[in-house]
Amino acid sequence: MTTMTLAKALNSGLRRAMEDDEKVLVMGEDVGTLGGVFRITDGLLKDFGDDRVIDTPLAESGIVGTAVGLALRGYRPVVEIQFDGFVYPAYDQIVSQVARFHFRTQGKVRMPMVIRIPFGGGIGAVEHHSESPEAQFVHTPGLKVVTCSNPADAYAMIQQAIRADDPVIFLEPKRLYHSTKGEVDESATPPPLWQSRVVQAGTDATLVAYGPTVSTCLDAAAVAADEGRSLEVIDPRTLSPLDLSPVFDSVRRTGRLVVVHEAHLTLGMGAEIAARVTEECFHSLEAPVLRVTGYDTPYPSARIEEFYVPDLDRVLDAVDRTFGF
Amino acid sequence: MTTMTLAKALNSGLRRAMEDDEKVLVMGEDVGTLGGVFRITDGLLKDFGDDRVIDTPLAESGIVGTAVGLALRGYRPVVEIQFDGFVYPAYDQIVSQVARFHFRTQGKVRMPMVIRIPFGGGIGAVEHHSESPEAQFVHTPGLKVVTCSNPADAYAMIQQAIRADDPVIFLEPKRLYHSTKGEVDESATPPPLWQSRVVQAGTDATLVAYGPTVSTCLDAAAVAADEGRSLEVIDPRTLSPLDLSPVFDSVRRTGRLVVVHEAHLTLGMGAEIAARVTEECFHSLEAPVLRVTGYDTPYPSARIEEFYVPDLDRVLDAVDRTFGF
Amino acid sequence: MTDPVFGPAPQQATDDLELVQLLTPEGERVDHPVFGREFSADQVRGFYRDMTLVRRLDIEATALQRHGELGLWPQSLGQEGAQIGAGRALSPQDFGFPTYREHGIAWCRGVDPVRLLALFRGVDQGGWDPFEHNFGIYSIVIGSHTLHATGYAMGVQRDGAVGTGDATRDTAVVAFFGDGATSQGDVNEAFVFAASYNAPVVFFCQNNQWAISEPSERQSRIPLYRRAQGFGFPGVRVDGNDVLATYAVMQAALQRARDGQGPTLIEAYTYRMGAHTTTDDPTRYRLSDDVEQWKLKDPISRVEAHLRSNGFADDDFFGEVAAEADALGERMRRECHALPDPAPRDIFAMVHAEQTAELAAQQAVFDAHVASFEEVAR
Amino acid sequence: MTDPVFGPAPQQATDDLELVQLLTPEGERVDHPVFGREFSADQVRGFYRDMTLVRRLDIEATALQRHGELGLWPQSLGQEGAQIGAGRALSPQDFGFPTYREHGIAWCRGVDPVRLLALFRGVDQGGWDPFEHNFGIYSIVIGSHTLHATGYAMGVQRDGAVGTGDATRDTAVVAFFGDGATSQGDVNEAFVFAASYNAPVVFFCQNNQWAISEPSERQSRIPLYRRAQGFGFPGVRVDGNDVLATYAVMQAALQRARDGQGPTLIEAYTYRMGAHTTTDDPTRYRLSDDVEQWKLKDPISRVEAHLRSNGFADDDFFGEVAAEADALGERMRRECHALPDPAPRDIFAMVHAEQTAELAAQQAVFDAHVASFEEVAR
Ligand SMILES: Cc1ncc(C[n+]2csc(CCOP(=O)(O)OP(=O)(O)O)c2C)c(N)n1
Ligand SMILES: Cc1ncc(C[n+]2csc(CCOP(=O)(O)OP(=O)(O)O)c2C)c(N)n1
Ligand SMILES: [Mg+2]
Ligand SMILES: [Mg+2]
Repeated sequence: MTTMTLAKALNSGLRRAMEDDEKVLVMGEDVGTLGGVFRITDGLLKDFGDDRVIDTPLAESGIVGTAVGLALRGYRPVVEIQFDGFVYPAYDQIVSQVARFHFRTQGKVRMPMVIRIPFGGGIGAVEHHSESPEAQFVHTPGLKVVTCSNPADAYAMIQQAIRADDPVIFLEPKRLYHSTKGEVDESATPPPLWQSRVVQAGTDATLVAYGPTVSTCLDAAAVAADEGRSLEVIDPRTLSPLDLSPVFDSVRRTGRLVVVHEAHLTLGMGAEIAARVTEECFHSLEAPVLRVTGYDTPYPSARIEEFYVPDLDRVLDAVDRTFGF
Repeated sequence: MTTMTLAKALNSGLRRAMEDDEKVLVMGEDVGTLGGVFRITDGLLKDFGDDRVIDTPLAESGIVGTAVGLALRGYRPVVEIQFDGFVYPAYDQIVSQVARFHFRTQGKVRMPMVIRIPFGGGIGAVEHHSESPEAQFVHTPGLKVVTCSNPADAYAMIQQAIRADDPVIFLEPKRLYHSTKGEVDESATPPPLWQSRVVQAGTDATLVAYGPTVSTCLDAAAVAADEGRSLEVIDPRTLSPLDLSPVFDSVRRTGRLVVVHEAHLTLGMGAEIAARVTEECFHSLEAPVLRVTGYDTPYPSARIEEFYVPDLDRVLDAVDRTFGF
Repeated sequence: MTDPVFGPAPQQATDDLELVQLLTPEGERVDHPVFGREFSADQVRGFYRDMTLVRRLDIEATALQRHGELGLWPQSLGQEGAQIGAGRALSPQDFGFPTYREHGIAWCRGVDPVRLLALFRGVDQGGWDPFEHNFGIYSIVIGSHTLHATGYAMGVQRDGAVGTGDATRDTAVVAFFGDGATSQGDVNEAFVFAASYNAPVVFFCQNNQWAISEPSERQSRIPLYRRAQGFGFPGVRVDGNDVLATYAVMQAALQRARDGQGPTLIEAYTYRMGAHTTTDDPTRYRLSDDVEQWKLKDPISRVEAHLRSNGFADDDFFGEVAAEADALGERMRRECHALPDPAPRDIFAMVHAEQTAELAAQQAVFDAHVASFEEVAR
Repeated sequence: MTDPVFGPAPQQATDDLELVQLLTPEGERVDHPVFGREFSADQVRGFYRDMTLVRRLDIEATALQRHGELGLWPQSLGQEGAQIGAGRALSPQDFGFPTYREHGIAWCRGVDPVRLLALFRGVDQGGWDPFEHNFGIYSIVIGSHTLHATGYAMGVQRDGAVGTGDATRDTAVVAFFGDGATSQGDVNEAFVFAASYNAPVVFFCQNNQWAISEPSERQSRIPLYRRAQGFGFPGVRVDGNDVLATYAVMQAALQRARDGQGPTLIEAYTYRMGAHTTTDDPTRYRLSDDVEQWKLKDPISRVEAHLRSNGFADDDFFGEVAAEADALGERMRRECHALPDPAPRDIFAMVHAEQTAELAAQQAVFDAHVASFEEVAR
């Protein structure tokens, strides 16, 4: 059991995966000598050499496209996209190539690739550095999409994603990289990658959150508890496929659900979760599923991002509103 | 009043827009001499010259990116993407540039651009020629997204989209191009672009469909009528922003809603419509909003596409199911 | 026009001074200072046979499309010289990444022509096993696969399969693409990566003069092979209708890659004699005169003339090949009709290597829906 | 190493034989057969003043970042020669598309340095009016704006604003980008489009040797200016630390564009003396020795040496410029602190030219939420 930051947990998980399987490669902009702009690949070049830790030219489509070729040759590339907003030049390769090789070849070709993307806001950055692009990937068949919210998950999930034989979009809540510390038990057996977790049990209403908003929801639950309201908090961890059965169970008990994410409201994860939960738990719902999300505007300038990113107040306010129906 | 195909209506609408405003340009692959692979730009090169009808190099990011520059210089580019599946190389330019210039410059820069995309399946094509990429654009703030389902709308909407000062993704249901004919009144005043239309009134359940699935729903409504069930069919026409008030009105009366689209289920338009309608009409709903959509698989091979594209039976089946709750 | 400040203007795309040729359109063998080489009569007969069979394959498929058996067919007519020359230069361990018109390459890689039909019949989306043939499935998004080729070549480097001197081990990778593709960002990024890592990849561009309706001058105002110079690796233009020259140039480029000398761009200068695909109408954008001119440069006739005038082949040989072509055509017709439709329910299982509960559930709903109709039907 | 088949291997990126230079690092004027030209003492003093003020601007902004007033700052330190040389060659009607480090170009286009601070303070996302300055706002997604420049240049062509001979009308467009950017598909597509339409655009690449931690050799193994050859237009490498040479080369390329002669690539060979941005730590990837070497080539010192040794400027002049720089620094500090935060509710109205009911509704919800807190606070 060691206490480490989320960044360090990812770094250790990557290292472990590279030790376990020599076909695992790390590639991206500045991942080598620099160790990545967030230092997630720190030290890997030194220990694994530049055949396995590849500083690439500055071209995201090129990075993902060559990673496809490396996967075809039997490698397991772990691609780093430097910031969420820079994944779009690689979008075509991801949705039309990475996601489809298995389908297109009726399973003759596998595409074991992990695309790591630091995502989300709250770091005071300029444009294109605070995006939450998960919905675009979740809408794309053939991709699996996961996101971690704490160091223990980060450590385990990155290894599980690398071991998976399908392409995985691995979203890392960048504002937690260095601010969140937690216990990591390197010898523990983690739960399956595709499994949700009830982070906190509760009885009055359910919150679903992932990545950076999990801690916001835990804070909200703590405040609500003081006010005598018991909130259950569930982290799906994997966004595609969605393991909603714990959410269904929860909503059948609580009758109220609020989904919280930073991505835009319209066609954000909340829409899908609302649609499915309503379909599944129609008669249990006391109120419609409410969503606390980023607005349908581009992510704003740093000085006002706090008004954009879902916070405790907006979450509690939504919970209140579910009791108003 | 003239009877014309949807393709011809678009062609006439484009011609009209080019006559009305000399800043309007048409650009894309094969739009000039060939008149486009679907002939939507047929004859325009001859009449407007190659300064205004531009055959471009084979590079979608280049097409959209140079269109941004032309818009900055005061032009109103109408870009043709040859097939839905080829819009992704331009995705970065669309979501990070086209969609954001207005926001980023606090309105100092406008981006009056139309990106025309033939979309949807049912034409027996090979991979990448039958995609329904609307959700990706609807999730992107700063874009407006519209789709026509009949010649009259096509004729009017393309002109309205070109006149709009905001970027518009204009989705054309390609399987209707040459198969659907309809009356077009070139002198009529069309309804506002951003307005839904109740295509057929009904009392028992509501169907929402757009683009290629509108006619499927009308067929379903006809069959249902024979069986004594009255279905209301609403075509939102514009997918972003969504004008759902007629849907809310309808659902308050019918209590039942089925959304039909070809795009994948997960985070397709149906998810958003379900979430909003449930929020707005919670106490009126007799059943959860159901979705009849493409599955969460890549679009399949042509020989089995009929099993993938929502058809009459699946729509009627879903309507039945809404009565089972 | 020469710019006084920046030097001579670049030459136009029509300039073909540097076209490598070993066999004239009339079937005469010529020499070339760099790529000149001998071919055995056997080898040339082999090329003739390959080209003739591939042409038949193409004609047959075109006919099948006309009869409604295929949704679409992209003709390789006229490009057999480029494709057989390139395809036959590959070693078994080399790996090729095609676009969608590389029927001749597929032929050389041992892909059954019926598998090509399957794709265009809509029975599958590329049904052969890339690893069985060391040949990727057809790729539709123009240019995207050039990056796959480059990445694969980076893998080859990591496997230590370049520059060992072992002819059965050293491996070259080829990306096949068209003149239109050279405008795509992906293709240029592939050039960047290939040069940066000195990857063992050959970029084989068939400049068939057209990208659907757009002439190759829309993509580049200088000969395309010169693009490579800008990225720091060699480019060469070869007469793509000359199977011998194409073979020789390709062979040299492949060897360069296998030896660890890095990437090469080959521009095979040829002509798309048919339509872009069976849904295209080339009379809308090009003159039949041009097509007539190119007929005179046909890749097969020149080899036939060469074989005949040198007594390398007699009527028996040509008769045998013709018979073989007939048999191939007949088999394609038969087996095309017999291609089974895929099972719709299988699409749910094809998405992932590890099936998800979500998709299994969608499959179950699908099954139930289909069953309900079967019930009704019964 | 020369390849026996494909000719000489391309030269390495370190070769700088073709570097255009008019002023040596020691401040000596040298001639150049093509780009040699005279400069008035006034002009050179102007360059000195510009460079000095821009350096101060940069130092001041860096300090403001250190004091927590800015979220981030990308330093232009060391690149003043390239930027002022290029920026001063522009005519008022020319249009420039910058990346994010072009503070010197912004300066020449009359953008108030405080507006630059606004962006990096997080007060806006690019707050000047591009049309007021004929200068686009900073662009963050590497390479994307090179296509905007090319498209804008296509618009200029359509407006008939090239080749008229009217010096106040003929218009050139410039895309400014870095060595790293040259690997992006967008930049290469911009080259394709610019060449295909012979658009009046100058591609001005500041090769400052680094893309964050990656040396420019990762992007190209030959000098970057040669990339243009592959696309059929001229490329030239200039000493970017030589403001005179940069001005001369840029001037010629702009004139070429305005005259309707099409695109040019300029590689301004320079060095990023600072960190990539204030959050970067360059000691992790480069040697301080290199930095020391480049200090000797400083763009400002050489102009100062030249001015002094030729008696073109005296201590008074240098004193005045220093005072002006102090005043600029002081104003920047003051006005940076005073930059007002944006109103959060305004974001809803900024998305579209024509507001939507949806966003108006979201704004109303937002207002109500904020109001409820104000209520609580009261
Ligand atoms: C990214 C992308 N854009 C557009 C298309 C549509 N398209 C199919 S083939 C083609 C022309 C290709 O020309 P070229 O590369 O010269 O190959 P050729 O067909 O001549 O063999 C186009 C535009 C596509 N397949 N992919
Ligand atoms: C598409 C994209 N990918 C990655 C980044 C992250 N990034 C910011 S600057 C930079 C390096 C740019 O290098 P160069 O083009 O040489 O410009 P310089 O910073 O040296 O001026 C990178 C990788 C980005 N901004 N955009
Ligand atoms: Mg071609
Ligand atoms: Mg740089």
